[in-house]
Amino acid sequence: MGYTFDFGAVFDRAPELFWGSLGTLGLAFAGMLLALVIGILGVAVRTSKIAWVRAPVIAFVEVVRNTPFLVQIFFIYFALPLMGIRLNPTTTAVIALGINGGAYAIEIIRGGVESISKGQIEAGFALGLHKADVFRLIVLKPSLRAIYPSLTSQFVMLTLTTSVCTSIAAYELTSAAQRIESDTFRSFEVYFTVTAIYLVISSLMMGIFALISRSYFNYPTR
Amino acid sequence: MGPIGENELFFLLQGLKWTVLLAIIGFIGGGVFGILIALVRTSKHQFARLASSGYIALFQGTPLLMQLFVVYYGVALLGIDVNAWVAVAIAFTLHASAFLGEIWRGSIEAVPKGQTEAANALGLHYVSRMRDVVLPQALKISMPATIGFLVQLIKGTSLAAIVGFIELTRAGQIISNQTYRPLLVFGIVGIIYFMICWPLSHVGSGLEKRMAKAAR
Amino acid sequence: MEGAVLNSPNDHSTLISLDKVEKWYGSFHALKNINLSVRKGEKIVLCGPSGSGKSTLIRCINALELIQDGNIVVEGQLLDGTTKAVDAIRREVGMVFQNFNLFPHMTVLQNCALAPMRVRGASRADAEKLARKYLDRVRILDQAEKYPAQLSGGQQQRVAIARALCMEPKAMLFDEPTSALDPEMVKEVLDTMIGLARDGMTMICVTHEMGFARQVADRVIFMASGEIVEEAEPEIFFKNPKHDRTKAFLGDILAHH
Amino acid sequence: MEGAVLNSPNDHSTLISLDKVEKWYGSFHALKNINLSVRKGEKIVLCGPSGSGKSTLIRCINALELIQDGNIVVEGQLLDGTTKAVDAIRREVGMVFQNFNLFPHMTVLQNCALAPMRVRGASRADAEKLARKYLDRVRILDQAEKYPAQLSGGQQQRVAIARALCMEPKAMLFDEPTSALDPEMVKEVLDTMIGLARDGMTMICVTHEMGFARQVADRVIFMASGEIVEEAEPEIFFKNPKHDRTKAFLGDILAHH
Amino acid sequence: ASVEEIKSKGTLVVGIQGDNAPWGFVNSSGKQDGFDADVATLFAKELGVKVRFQPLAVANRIPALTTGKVDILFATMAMTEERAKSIQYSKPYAANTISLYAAKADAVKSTADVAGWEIGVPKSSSQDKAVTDAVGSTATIRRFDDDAATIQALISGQAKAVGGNQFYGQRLDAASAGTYERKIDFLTTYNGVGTRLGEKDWNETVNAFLDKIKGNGELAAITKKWMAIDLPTFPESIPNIPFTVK
Ligand SMILES: Nc1ncnc2c1ncn2[C@@H]1O[C@H](COP(=O)(O)OP(=O)(O)OP(=O)(O)O)[C@@H](O)[C@H]1O
Ligand SMILES: Nc1ncnc2c1ncn2[C@@H]1O[C@H](COP(=O)(O)OP(=O)(O)OP(=O)(O)O)[C@@H](O)[C@H]1O
Ligand SMILES: [Mg+2]
Ligand SMILES: [Mg+2]
Repeated sequence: MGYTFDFGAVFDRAPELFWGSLGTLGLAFAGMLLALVIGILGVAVRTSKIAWVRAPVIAFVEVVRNTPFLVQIFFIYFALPLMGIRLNPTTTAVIALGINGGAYAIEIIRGGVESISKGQIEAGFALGLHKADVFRLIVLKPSLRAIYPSLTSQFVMLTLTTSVCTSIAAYELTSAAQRIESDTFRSFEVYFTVTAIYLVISSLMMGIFALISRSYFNYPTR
Repeated sequence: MGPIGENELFFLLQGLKWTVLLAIIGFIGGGVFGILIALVRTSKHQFARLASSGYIALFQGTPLLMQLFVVYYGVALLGIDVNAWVAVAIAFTLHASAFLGEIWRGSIEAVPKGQTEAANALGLHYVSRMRDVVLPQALKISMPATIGFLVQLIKGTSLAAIVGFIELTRAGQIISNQTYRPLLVFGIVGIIYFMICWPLSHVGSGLEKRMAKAAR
Repeated sequence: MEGAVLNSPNDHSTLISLDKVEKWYGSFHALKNINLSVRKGEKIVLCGPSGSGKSTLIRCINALELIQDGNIVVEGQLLDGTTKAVDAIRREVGMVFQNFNLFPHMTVLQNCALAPMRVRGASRADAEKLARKYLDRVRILDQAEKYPAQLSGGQQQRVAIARALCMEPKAMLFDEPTSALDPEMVKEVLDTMIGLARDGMTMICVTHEMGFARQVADRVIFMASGEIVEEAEPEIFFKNPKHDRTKAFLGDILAHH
Repeated sequence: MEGAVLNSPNDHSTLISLDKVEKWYGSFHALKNINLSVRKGEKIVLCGPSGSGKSTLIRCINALELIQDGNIVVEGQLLDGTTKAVDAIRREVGMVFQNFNLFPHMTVLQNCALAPMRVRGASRADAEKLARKYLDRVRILDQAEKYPAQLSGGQQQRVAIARALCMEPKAMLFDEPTSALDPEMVKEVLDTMIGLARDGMTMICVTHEMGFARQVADRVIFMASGEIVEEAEPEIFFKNPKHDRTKAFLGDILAHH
Repeated sequence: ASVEEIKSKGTLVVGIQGDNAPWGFVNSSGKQDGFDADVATLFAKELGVKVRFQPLAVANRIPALTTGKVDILFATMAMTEERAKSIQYSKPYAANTISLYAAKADAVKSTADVAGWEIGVPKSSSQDKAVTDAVGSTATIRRFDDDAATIQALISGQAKAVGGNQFYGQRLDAASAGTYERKIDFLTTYNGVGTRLGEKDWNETVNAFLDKIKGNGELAAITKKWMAIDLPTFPESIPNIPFTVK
């Protein structure tokens, strides 16, 4: 085929790609943190024995998991202002990413919590620990360990999902790429470059996740 | 500004048809290869483990959109004409198998070692050890994560628009641009997604309950 | 639960009392009309064939299992399922599980220091000092930094005992605390328990170590098929068992040793 | 592994032989220069204090632990870490774990029928028949449809024994097979094992049931701190132990019973 | 193919946009529709032939014409000097005015008044370019995926103004009557029909057709139907963009 690659035009815009990448990293990081908090708190409530305590969390999970992220971010960005809550694109993006990731995290972590043997929880109670302590000190860590790869996969996915935030004009890698593409018409070069950058970012994340797991889950198992 | 009438709804439903078909392709391709990836990733062979973790890093780490783009247009650059269905099947399989592979690897590793040891001591060979002992227990741990991913895959099929499928989201976009009612249109699209994803969550929790019967 | 009015004599020296307790697992009747009252400082040995409900009984006392009928009162607290009652009881009653249930993500020392810190509000230093004291008492202080997965079965069992002792509870429930131990260790653990008994600890102990029963127990209770079949002082229990079921059981024990 | 040439007498009646076996857990030396040879049909009792390496030793024979030096040969097969050697050995050697390791997602019957079906290629009907036979032998056939989580500790242990027997192996490794049992049940299980012994089954059994040792064992092996300290026929072992360590250990046993 | 050949063949293949409402788009019943479609249909009627629409993407409009895949372009082609080198434009038949829209309540006299505002535009559109050129250095430009999202941004208050084209006024009115107005016009571009360079017969036929429908009110009617505006006045000439074959 006659297509000749020319990355020059793309590399000329390296600073934009750099700032875009930082934007993506920032959104991903903040979104992940929020998602983790929502996930852990949510699962604590989700595994309650009392049905009406569980119910709102279940509803939250079902609604968020089963609707597209785009719809959620549109809702927060465009519909909330009609009710008087106006958030800027970056805040919107972080909240949307956190809520979305959090809903998945709740379910993933629940899988881990339910893999903990009843005996562990009973032992905690028998020692006189309160429910919250049993969850925090006894259940949480082994649960997270059991589903760690699923959870980190979800976080990698969340990192890639930041690209959707371009649709509410948040500044991140994909929106930078789209501008460069529309200015240079070098679609292939732009896509390949951006793909490579995403790969670097997510590999970095996976590396960090692996380090965390090595130091946090360093206990042997039988 | 146009109203949203029967025509528009019908158009969305036609998009839904593609969404469902694409999701089925992803489920099957991702499920079959995902199991393989998970098994290779937990095998004893250093090289196989390394290769599969590279595979996971590559296909988890790049956006599905880019994978579709590369498979469809990139390969076309090399002079090979790729049918859109083939492109979608390949890209979704790569993407889904990387994620499901990683999810299932984790749950395989979460099954207590004593279980594998007991299976070993009974002389069970690899296939039986996995199929009869490890995977059923792993599946239980991974159920919520698996269902979560499959639901995301259904929604991820919207990216197939880039190779020309007018699936649900794309159909919604087209209608939104005709009617200038993005909130309403995407609200409807959201509800339709909900209606196809929710049964899946339901099936998931049903399966979980069945497996919980044999709980500890 | 009906019948919240207490029928049992609730005199102030009674620490634990069970009154007409009934427990079902689905359609399986695990405990049948259990009446039992344990005074402060009393040592009770619970024995009986496998599956007779011994574990179930002590799990009920600690509110790990819900009962379907009857009352359980511990230190004047009616176990009525409210969080407060349950918490209060669990703080005062220690338990050693049949299968240990050590926390895999904590070292031996952390396993033992956890409850003193979180329940009694001790400082880390104090909690660890306490933990070391009891780990030493069960001869396992040298393993303090290991994780449970790195211990042999008997070592795990001793950690479980030390962990329960670290709460310094008023009463202890032991579920076969010497099953995984070799005879040397059995002796040491039993000696530890005898020491506790001398210090006035109330104990209910599921065990088939008849030596221990003879030496320490105030009463031996024999269960079969979810019922208390016989209940007597050790002397009487071993020499003159009343029921045939007990006789058969004791026959086995004596034949076998 | 170095030194693949076998030094031990490999006469055809030797079923299991260990030669200069060394095992480390990280920096912890768990097995030290273990030499042991077990003839076909021989019954060996392994005893020793908690943490002395008994479980580790039998886990090595079944290739569940890798050894760092020395050789293990089972039925003429050198355990060299290849899948083939390992599979062949495991098919012929049954094992009962100290902590049972039942499969929680299968009923008792399924637990027992699995290996016959998958390893010996038996039909489901035949496998279940076999399973029922051995479940009956350990007196637990009535629990066949329950899941492990619904069983008491002793019931679980008996299922674990039945499961291993269902493979009809040439040799059995028992890791404290009676620890969770009440005396009645201990007697029944030991009777089962005595029956197996009479049928010519080769056995290595970690146990502190000295009655069993006296009655059944051809040899008693005493371990301490990862070493074989003493090895003798039961008569000699119990009457005239050579080593001080053994004497101390036996002293405890006798004092305690 | 010449005009005569097409007349004898009986079918005119028209290159048109497939997803740019209201100019040219495939409607929800799968049929080609829009302003361009109406004008092209009228043109085919003039020639006495049937019309077949070939929906094209922005980037492949010119290649499709030059390689003969289509006979003529009614494809929302803004007339630029650059493009006039590759294709022959007709006289203009539509205008596209890019303006700033904002709430009536906000006073805007000149571009200086919007300094510091958040201004929405559809990503990579001509509005994007025009607004960025004019106020990109003083205001914050928020780039949305499409017109629908841009308009929603103004309505939701996420943007204080938007860069829009002539349709925006009507749509903003439909959403909230009387709230918004056109503030500043940045520029007007004109669309022409595209034919191959040097094909005099096509150029003359199209120009004659356009003169006719401008004269008899048919173009005005189509403009009213799709844009809800009156027929704009068209320039007689644009520098460096010839309307006729020399
Ligand atoms: N979750 C459950 N569902 C059904 N049956 C159960 C459940 N838990 C226990 N059981 C049954 O209840 C009976 C009593 O069990 P328990 O554990 O109290 O016995 P035990 O006297 O402690 O026996 P062991 O000496 O073997 O430990 C057993 O027959 C057991 O099968
Ligand atoms: N994974 C491990 N890492 C480190 N040390 C270990 C590990 N597994 C076992 N050990 C140590 O090895 C020693 C031998 O353990 P083993 O389980 O063989 O003892 P045992 O003789 O079976 O004792 P018991 O009678 O208590 O079951 C113990 O001191 C134990 O702490
Ligand atoms: Mg029990
Ligand atoms: Mg052991």
